[in-house]
Amino acid sequence: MKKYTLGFVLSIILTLAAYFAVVDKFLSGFNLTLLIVALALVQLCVQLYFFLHLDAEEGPRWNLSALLATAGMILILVAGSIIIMNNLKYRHNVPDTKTILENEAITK
Amino acid sequence: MHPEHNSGKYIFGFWVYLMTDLIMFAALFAAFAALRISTFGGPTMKEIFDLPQIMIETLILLMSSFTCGLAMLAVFRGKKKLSFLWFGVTFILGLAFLILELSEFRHLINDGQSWTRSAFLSSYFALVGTHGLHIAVGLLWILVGLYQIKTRGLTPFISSKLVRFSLFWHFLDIVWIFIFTFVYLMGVAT
Amino acid sequence: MPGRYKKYKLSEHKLTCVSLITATVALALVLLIGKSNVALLNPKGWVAWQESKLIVQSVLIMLIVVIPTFAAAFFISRKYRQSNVKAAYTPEAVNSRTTQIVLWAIPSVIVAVLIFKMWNGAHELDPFRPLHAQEQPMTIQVVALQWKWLFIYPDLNIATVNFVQIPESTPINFELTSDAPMNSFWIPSLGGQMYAMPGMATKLQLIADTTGDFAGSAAEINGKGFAGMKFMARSSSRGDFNTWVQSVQNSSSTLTWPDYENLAKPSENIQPAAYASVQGDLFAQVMTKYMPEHTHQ
Amino acid sequence: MRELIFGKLTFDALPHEWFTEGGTFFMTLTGLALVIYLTYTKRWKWLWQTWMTSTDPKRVGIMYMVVASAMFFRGALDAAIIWLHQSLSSGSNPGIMNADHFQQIFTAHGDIMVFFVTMGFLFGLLNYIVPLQIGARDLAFPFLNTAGFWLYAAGAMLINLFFVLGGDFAATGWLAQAPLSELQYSPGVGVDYWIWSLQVSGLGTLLGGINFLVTILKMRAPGMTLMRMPMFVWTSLCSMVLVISIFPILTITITLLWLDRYFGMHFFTTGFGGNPMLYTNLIWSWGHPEVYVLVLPAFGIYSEVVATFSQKRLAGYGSLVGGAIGVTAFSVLVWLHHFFTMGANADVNAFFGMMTMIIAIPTGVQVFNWLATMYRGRIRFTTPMKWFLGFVSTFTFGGMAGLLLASPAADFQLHNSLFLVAHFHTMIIGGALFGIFAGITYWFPKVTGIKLNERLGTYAFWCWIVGFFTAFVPLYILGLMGATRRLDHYDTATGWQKLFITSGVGLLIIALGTAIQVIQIVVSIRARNKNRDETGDPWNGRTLEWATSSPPPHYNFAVIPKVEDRDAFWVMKQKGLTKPKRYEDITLPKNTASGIYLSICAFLVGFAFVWHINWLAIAGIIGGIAVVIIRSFDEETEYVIPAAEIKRQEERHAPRT
Repeated sequence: MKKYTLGFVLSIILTLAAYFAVVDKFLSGFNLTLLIVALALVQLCVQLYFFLHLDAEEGPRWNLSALLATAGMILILVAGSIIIMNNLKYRHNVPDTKTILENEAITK
Repeated sequence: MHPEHNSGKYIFGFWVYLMTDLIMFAALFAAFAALRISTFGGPTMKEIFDLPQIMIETLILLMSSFTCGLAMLAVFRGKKKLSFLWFGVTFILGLAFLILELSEFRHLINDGQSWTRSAFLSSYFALVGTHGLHIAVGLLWILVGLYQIKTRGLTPFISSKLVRFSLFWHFLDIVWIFIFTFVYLMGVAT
Repeated sequence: MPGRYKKYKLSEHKLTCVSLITATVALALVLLIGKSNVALLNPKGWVAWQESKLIVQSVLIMLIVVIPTFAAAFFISRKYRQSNVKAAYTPEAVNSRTTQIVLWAIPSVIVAVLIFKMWNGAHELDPFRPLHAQEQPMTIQVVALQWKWLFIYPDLNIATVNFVQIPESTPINFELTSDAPMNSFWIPSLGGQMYAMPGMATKLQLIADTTGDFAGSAAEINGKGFAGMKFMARSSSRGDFNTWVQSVQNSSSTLTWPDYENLAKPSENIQPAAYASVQGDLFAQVMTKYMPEHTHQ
Repeated sequence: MRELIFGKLTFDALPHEWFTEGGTFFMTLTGLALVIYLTYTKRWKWLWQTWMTSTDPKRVGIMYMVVASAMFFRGALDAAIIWLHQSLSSGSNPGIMNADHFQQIFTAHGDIMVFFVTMGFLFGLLNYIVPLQIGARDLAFPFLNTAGFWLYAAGAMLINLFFVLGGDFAATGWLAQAPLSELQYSPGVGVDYWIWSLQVSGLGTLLGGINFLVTILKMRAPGMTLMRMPMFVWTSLCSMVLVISIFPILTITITLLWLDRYFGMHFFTTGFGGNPMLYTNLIWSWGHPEVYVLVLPAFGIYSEVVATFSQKRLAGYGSLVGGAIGVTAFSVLVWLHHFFTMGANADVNAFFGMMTMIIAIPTGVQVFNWLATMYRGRIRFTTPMKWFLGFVSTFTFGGMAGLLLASPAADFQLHNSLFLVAHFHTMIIGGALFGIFAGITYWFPKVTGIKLNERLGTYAFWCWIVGFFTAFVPLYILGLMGATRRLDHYDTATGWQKLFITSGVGLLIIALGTAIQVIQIVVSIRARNKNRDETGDPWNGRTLEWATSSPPPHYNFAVIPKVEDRDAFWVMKQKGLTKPKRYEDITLPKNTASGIYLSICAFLVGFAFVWHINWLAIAGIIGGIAVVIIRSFDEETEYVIPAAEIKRQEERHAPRT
């Protein structure tokens, strides 16, 4: 019982913190996104520990390893897609080759 | 504290299914990340997101996750009526979340910002819509669960299904946290 | 179950006989069609030359491992066949760590060398990277349409369809877009290919070292007339190029936007055509067809 | 009103061209012959009870093999038509069909061969052999197993339905690249058939993946730790981990394309901000790991075959396991080599090129370790061993081409050319298909109790290997000559016709090889009394599946064996096989038809969305959910075989050596 209430209160706090950080423009630009993402990851761990009982698993911990493998897969897929799509969009919408080459520091 | 079904193959099999669902949402997130700025002259994220309502929805979903936890405590202690009550509350909260979300969608569509307007809106409706669809499936599952509790009581067979439902419900809550952060907060922040 | 020793007959080992026969057939085929029109193996432009050099060198490096593997497969199958009872037989051999380290090391070394070559090749032959040459680079804009290629010379304000003429040893900066499903612009004799996609511009740097006619084609399927979407790239001396430009400019036809629109309608196997002048910046107009009207994206 | 009921389905959807009429006629003919045979011999009940509703993985495995071989002949027929057209259609001669038909046929050829033939054979072998090799009686989720198979069969039906209704399939290449597959450029129902046949069968594959992962991890015999599992189980585990990681991406990519076409969304359209490059990125982040899903189990089969026929322990078990895991890990990091030519910058291209080359290391190590296993062994050149040597000669050749295509600078010249076509055919035919043929010949005695005729097997192998080289070496050369793939017409001046004809002759030799394989099976079955396998261990095998009789009893193992070391059966044989003293009751899953009903609903949903019949789609979805809910109420899904019955059955079987 205690575990669930603690988990509930923690996630409420984390969500409200992220919400007010954005609404009141507590930070701005890059470090605001950094804060939000950090809060989201902390809340992920809170939920996994308190609600999904990831710790209470006897024997070889297949649930945990499946989760870590999936997290790796998601990281590769989402980060990979973002890098590739941004790079393609950047290279195809810049007017002339010169600016591309300067940004990519390719000497003639 | 857990019925013998917990560390068996059923729970692990369902957990692996949840992992495939996570990867499905990851693909939707990748599509959203690539298309979030292609608004094609249409409304950008700042203009269409009403953060207070989204905040209420998030709190509702967190509460429903909490009541689902209480319901599972009742199930493990074999208290049929208490678990029935808490699952009912979880159902109502989930329904409230869904109604709020659908009203937000209807509001957008009435303003002419439906999914055919731009790639950004398409990917927004697809991502949040898929989560909404999962919530609807969860609600249907609660109804079946409630009926099973009433007619057959908390037998190991029924309680193992309820354990799997609680995994599903908490997992949906986690996905919503990422949607709330990466879609709404990041949309308004940047 | 020890078998009786049978003297080894080459015919018995049919797999190697067949492999030898097939290898000779393959070689005969290559010689039969003559090295001349194997476009990738006799490049006509610096870019194609670099790329084919990379291909040939990589194959030679890999052969260092592949030929011993084939030989090992042949000799091991021959020596340790069941009927050869004289050969050593260690059914319960536990493999030593050193053999495993060697077996992991061989491919790692070869792959490391290939990665080194690949890394330089990828950076040096990046299609967006301008080529070193004395001549001033010339820009040609290419629009891939439903089953034909439209070439626009922005500086000379002329346009051609399914035919492009370029002066030799002048670096050409092709800017590619398309008004049709995704396509790929490829002249095998001059260099690699590059995608042409609607709503955006990609770039490809090529140079022709000698004069001649080179076949060009579309490499990505974009509908019914895909196979007919071929064009001729002719490289000529600077003088011939100027006379050709003069002859095009003397002809009467001009390429206006309505002309472009009915050219863009799907049609197959188009004969080469030329236009004396082009109205407005057609290339930019084709791209903005896919942009929103008020561009505050 | 008619629109409401029938959506876009009208009378002119019925076949009106020569190849759709031919297809429909052929399919109705075979269907009719089957129905007449079954009613004549009154076997409908037998078919429904012992086969269609069975949850026994051995029966589901055999059903997978039957559907996969039927689809193999359909795909091979497509290949023959492609060859015939390409050999003729040069210069003035337009060939036997127009460009649209040709593009539909090579798209159908690609999809059928990858999704319904290779995946079908693999899941067939996995279903039959993995439970036996890990000493289990069944898979973890029997209901999911039948549902997975029937969804695969529903997908197979949907991909062939365009012959009967609709007349055109996607003319867009096997992965329906956007924006060509968008409504703007492919208005017909062809792409919708592509979408829903792959969506339904992809769901079946995902269910199968989850099922096998849980089975291998949770249901191994006592004492069989991970490092004592047979190699075929290891590679199947890696393949299923990949299936689970990538099929959700396929489901989403196809759903997004469907949302574009059905609801007018703009994910990959050229206008409205859509980004066609995103489709290429997503489909290939599924596409490349998929080809490793196909080839990994074949590597496992090679390990089993080489160890058994060299009569020697597997050399470098650790390296082979490390190699399989290495291939699995890196296969999700390489997908950009499918679109080097899309214009990403040199660093991104070079990174993915490096990752692609690194995959060659674990693959190379596995080939070296098989040769090391043959070293100092007593090699018996049975047909499976010949298929392995066929693999070595072709796969190394294809691997070289792969390493060329991995470097961006070379790929700019070779991308989308016939060189690339020859490369992936070498990898799939040389790697996966030869592995499947080796597996079928190796385990045929276990499945049916009949050893396949060796002489015919050898002839079939020779036809395949000679036919393969004659068919695909010309394609390598054509690629270097600048011939792009998917050409339905080319000029005679290019001099390509000679090579296309040589490649066609190669295909004829392969067709002869397939015919010999069919004859081999028929001859072996007719002469079954001579080459019947009494001992259950025809090849002096090393792994647990040979510990059972062939074909194994319904419950696989009367008593689950205790495993002390790798090559569990070999160790048991050295110690001398002992009769188990006591038998216990065995619980096995009951038959269930809900798998069939679920896939009928899925078929109807797919069909309805292809033809925009909205009410049928909603009814199908509700029906599917209803089947799942009813199934969740069913508590008695297992039955018990009493110990006495098992004792009786074990005595009746001929006592082994």
